[in-house]
Amino acid sequence: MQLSPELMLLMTILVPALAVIGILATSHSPNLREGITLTASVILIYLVSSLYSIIKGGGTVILLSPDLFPGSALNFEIEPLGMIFSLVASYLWLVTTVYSIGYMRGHHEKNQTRFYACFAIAISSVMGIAYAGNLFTLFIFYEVLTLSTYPLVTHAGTEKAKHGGRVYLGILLTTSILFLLLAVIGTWYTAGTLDFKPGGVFDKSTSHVITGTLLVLFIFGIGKAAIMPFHRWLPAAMVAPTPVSALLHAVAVVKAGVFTVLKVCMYIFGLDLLKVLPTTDILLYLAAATVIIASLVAMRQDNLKARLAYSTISQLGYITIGALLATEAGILGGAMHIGMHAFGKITLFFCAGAIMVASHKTEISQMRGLGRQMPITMIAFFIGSLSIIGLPPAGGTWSKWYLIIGAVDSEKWLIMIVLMMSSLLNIAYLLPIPIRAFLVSDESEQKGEVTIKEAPVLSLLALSVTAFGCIVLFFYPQPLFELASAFLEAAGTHYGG
Amino acid sequence: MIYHYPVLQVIIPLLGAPLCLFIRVPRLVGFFAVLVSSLSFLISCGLRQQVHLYGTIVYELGGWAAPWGIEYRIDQLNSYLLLLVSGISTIVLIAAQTSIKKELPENRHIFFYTSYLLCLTGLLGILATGDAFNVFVFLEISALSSYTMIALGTDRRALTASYQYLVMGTIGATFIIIGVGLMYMMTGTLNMYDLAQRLPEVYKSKTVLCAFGFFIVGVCLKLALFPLHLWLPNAYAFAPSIATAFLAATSTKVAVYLLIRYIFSVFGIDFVTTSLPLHDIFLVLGLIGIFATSISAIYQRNIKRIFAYSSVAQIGYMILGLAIGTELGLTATLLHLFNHALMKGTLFLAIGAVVYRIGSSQLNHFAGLGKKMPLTMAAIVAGGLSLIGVPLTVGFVSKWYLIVALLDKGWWPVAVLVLISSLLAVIYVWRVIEWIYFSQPRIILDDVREAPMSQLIPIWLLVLANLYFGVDTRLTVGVSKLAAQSLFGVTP
Amino acid sequence: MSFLALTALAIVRLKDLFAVVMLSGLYSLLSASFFLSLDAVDVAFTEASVGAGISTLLFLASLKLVGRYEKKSRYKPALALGIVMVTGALLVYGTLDMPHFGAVDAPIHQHVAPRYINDSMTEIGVPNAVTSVLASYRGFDTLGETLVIFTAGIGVMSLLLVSRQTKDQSKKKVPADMQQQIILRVVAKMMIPLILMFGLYVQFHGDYGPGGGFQAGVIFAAGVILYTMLFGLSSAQRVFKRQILELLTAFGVLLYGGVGVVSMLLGGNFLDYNVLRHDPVHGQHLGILLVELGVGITVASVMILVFFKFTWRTVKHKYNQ
Amino acid sequence: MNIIGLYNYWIVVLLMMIGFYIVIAHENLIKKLVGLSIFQTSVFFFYISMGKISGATAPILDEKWQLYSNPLPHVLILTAIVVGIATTALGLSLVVRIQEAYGSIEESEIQVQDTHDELENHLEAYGPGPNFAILNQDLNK
Repeated sequence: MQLSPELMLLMTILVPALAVIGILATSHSPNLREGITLTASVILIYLVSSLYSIIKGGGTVILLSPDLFPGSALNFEIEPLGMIFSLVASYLWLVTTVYSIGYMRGHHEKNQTRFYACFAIAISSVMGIAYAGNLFTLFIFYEVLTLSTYPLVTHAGTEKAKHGGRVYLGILLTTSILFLLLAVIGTWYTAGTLDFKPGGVFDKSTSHVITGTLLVLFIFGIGKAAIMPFHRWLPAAMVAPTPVSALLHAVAVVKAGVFTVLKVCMYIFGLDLLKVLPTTDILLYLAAATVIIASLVAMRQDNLKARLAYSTISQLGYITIGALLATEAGILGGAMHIGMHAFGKITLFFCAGAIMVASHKTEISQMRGLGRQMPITMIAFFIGSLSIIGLPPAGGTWSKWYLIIGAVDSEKWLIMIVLMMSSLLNIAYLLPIPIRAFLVSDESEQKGEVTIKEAPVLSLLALSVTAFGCIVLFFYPQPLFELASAFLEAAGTHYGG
Repeated sequence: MIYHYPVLQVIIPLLGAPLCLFIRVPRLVGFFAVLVSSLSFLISCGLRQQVHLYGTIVYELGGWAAPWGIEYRIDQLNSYLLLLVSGISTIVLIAAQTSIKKELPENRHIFFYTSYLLCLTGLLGILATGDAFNVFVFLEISALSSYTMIALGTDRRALTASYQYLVMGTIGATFIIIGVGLMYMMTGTLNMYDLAQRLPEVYKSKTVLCAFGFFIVGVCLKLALFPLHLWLPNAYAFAPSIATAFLAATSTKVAVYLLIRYIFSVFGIDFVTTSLPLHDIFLVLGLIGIFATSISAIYQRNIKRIFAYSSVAQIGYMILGLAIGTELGLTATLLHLFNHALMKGTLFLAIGAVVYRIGSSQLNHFAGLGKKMPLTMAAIVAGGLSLIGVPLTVGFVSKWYLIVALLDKGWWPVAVLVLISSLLAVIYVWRVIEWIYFSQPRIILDDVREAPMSQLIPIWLLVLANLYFGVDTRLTVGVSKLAAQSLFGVTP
Repeated sequence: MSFLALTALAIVRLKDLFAVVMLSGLYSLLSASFFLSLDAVDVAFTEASVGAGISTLLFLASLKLVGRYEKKSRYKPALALGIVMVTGALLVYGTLDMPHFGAVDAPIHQHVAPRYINDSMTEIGVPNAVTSVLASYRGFDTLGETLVIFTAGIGVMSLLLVSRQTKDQSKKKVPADMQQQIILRVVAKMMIPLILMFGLYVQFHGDYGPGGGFQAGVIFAAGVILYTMLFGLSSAQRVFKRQILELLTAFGVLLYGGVGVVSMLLGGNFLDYNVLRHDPVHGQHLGILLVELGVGITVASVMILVFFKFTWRTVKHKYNQ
Repeated sequence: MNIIGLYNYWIVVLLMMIGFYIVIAHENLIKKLVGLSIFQTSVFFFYISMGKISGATAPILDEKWQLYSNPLPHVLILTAIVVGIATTALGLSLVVRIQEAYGSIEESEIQVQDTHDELENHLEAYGPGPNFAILNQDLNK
């Protein structure tokens, strides 16, 4: 069966959406329900991969809707950065689904139908974000993503979960309605278009005061990029079940944020404009501060998921820095880091979830000696940590490398120091966990109360796959690199030129 | 027959109402009301088509040419609203069949439907007419019948709410006739079109200014502009759910129409801007109203009251659109007029379905309904999201246009305030959603089931309209633009 | 005029609601005479029958139900006074540019109205210009007005609905305090047919003198109400059944609207009486006659019904106590 | 001349305002309705006054007369009177029902009872909390 590329693009968004109907209809039969989710994710991977081969061959896919909304329409267009994002998200959806089946059943969670349904909507909107052909479309799916993930955060229904959900929604909606919407409308009003254009949409003559303000509005408005002071939602979201934290709050949602930042910087402002705007530097240093502060806060967290959440905030800062450095290498590094960090962080979250299911431990201080009982999990955790820190043999090395080059290119030495410092901090807060798990022995074990076994098989399978992915990406980063360079080219510039 | 469409539009419910008394069988009366209302809806569709093709239609009642007789004058603006009012009315009536059976004792059914049709007649009459005094007569028809409908609510507070509304409404109506009288005094005519021709000669006079002042205050009482909104929350909270759905979706909208009609078609925008700081007043009242009532909405414990306060806040947005005083602003107002009717129709109908099942609209009684009545609750969520202005819903479209209009005028701070205010909507809508989905039931819900089909279908029709017009804005924006253009063009 | 102001002020001060209602009746009577002095005979007629008649009766009927004294209350007159002052000042400001009272050259006498005065005789053939404007030129307003009355009727009916058991509790044929008043009853018995006759006269004579459907309806209703007060509700009800009255309220509106529909079917506009007969003036006559009849029927039946409703309540109350 | 020409209107304004004052300042529901009808009646004066022409007669056409007062305001006011009585009738029936439901027709007493209702709803829903004290205070005032 041969589908036209346009139809395939549409299907990437529709397949998860249709899966929702299937999931709701089969709510009484868990096996069927999860079967549908799995099928949908396999189909999605197939679709995204086929689209990838088209893009790789130099083609483009554009889907234009009639002009429903004056000045804008629901347009979709595949470009390399979106490809990275959608590839990562679709592959990891499959892995996460496998993982969640183990996790949710192992944990006897309630409302599982709602869980899978909202998950599918979230993925659908991620696809929408990835392939959005203009700012308007992107904004719409951005909001849908916020709303569809809210029930996932509040999943447990406890007071704590409700509070977390309130913070989550409060910050994400506040920033997006207050700043982002204003920025979008402001852009439409000043530039007369919301289409993504290589080199930016603004006229040369547009006052820098306006564009500078818009940039600030955008960077703050994209709350999902978790730039301080709008980062609180991410730790708050950690009340969610772990698969949610893993896929959505380490990959989909936050990456949607930084993805939007990159897109806006490249296609709405353009590098040339970014370089001269007075607000760019301010925001750049704000992002740098976010990186350092979040790392410092992470060190003081004893709850594993909270530590990972702050780590995510810090890593997101990297990508924003990459975008705001306004150099080719910076963008390249930022774009690659989307993929690299995704694999690394999802591994870590999978491990955290596995530990929780198997041993009901959530605090790092309780995890001494755990490596003996859960060796596979802990090895995977180690690999994931390496990738986040940026050490070989894990994929994170490459993206961090380009980011530092970017800082050097723009001669912003302070930023370079921040990046180096932060890597050291990463080591300080991530590596002790596996080290402690393997090298320090637990007192209870000596008393002979060993009851802890490895996590459910499905979960183990999933986390092994992603950990393996981290290593593969070190030795074989070409696809990511190619796509990131293609992104630069599509945006009207290229690396090394 | 096409020629008679303008008048048939109003006459069908007008004659339908007394016929209800002859039918005498409550069930049949219900069906009959649906029939009457849908007929009138079909006619309004035809009328809209006519206006689209041939422009303004004038119909002389009694065969006497205006200004001696009364004329119906259907143009872009009111054909659009006629469509809205008769459409919403039909949808609400379909849901009414079961809802009313539960909420009212049987011997009052016929009276309720009769009042409903009378109210519809009144609203359509106000929209269609081109005569200043005729407006007053039909205003009173709609007002008296809404007092009746509200007073039929089961809680005793419905009576006081209705009384309060009666006093406030009558003061408003009296102010309006004072205004009309003063206008008549200076020009000798009651026909709106004729007034617009003759008023410019006497623009300078204090009497016309005074007429304008009284008229505006009277209409603002009717449309519940802050701070003249005090009658509204209780009236909406204690009326039968169907009445609330109908009134919330249409009645204040018609009052807003009246305001627009007089400002633009009768007095003329030039007069309005030069003689009074009306725009500033509207701006300030609109903004304060939005904030004050949104905050009140947050603290309500009855879900009907939450959305009643929110209605007042939404009126604030419409007034804000008027305050901008540009074509874009007016377009935003008209859009929001239409969109808000859809949102509130959805919300109050869905709440009506809940009242039908659990007999209460207390917020805490909604706990746990997410599982018991998933489709109804999904409709409330959809309506709520629309109220916030989330993309893909109609609320987003109106907010978008309002902000564009504000930016166009250069009012950045106001645009920011509007956005902040929609965060208040997030808070009150989210309170509802948390109760619905993430709380333990406070009352026994064992025998609670999904709402009956006859209510679900109309509710979801409105939800789909909410979503459809949130994506495909060609119709709504197109018509609002045309109407706004014609209003700015018509002014002498 | 000064009497009016005095009466109004007295109403503000008085706590006895019975006196207040009586004074407001007086106020209406005074205003009727004021209207008369301003050449508005029809209006005066209506105000007298409505304001001084029906509405006072209704007020009294409801006073019987709610008690007659106003409590001393802690209202805040300052704010109210402020609002009233501002409104009044605005109105007085508005009067400054008005055409003077009685001036012949005021705009309203130059535009629109002259046609009513000059041409209505040839176009409609009815000497009372008020009637021709009311029933023909602005006939649609009057249809609306009839509908308003109907709406109020529906409202009162549904609000004061009495369940079936309590409806026939007025076993006594004649109210106790009325039983002794033989002279009154005899006089009334002679008066009532006269009142009803007069009502009919006003109904059909509206073309020539002051009056018409509305006034006739009110007078007719007043006659029936008088009868009810003297001879008791149940005997009145024997003549005027509730169901029939309800249907009559609707019938009046339908008659009016029906005339409109017929004229539409005959090729004219809605309520265009010209087409009802070959000769337009005859058509107008017929049309006006019919619509006035419609108004009269609705008004009379709504008024009687409303009064009955109030009385039923009273009876029920007594029974409950 | 100016003053005399407008004197009539000023009296009308005074009457209107007396009626208006009764409506907004008084608490007795019946009295409010009386006020409302005075307010409306005074507006009728205003309409009728403007239709008057000095030296003219009632607009019943006859060959004996040349000058007639303007019939249009009369027509309008006829309609308005009807609307007025309709409103009054409905208002009265509401008052009667209120009396039955509350045992009072004084606004302040009714408000107290309403607050009490609120309080009960609130107690049933949330139990005594911080808002309870506030409501209770209102009630005792």
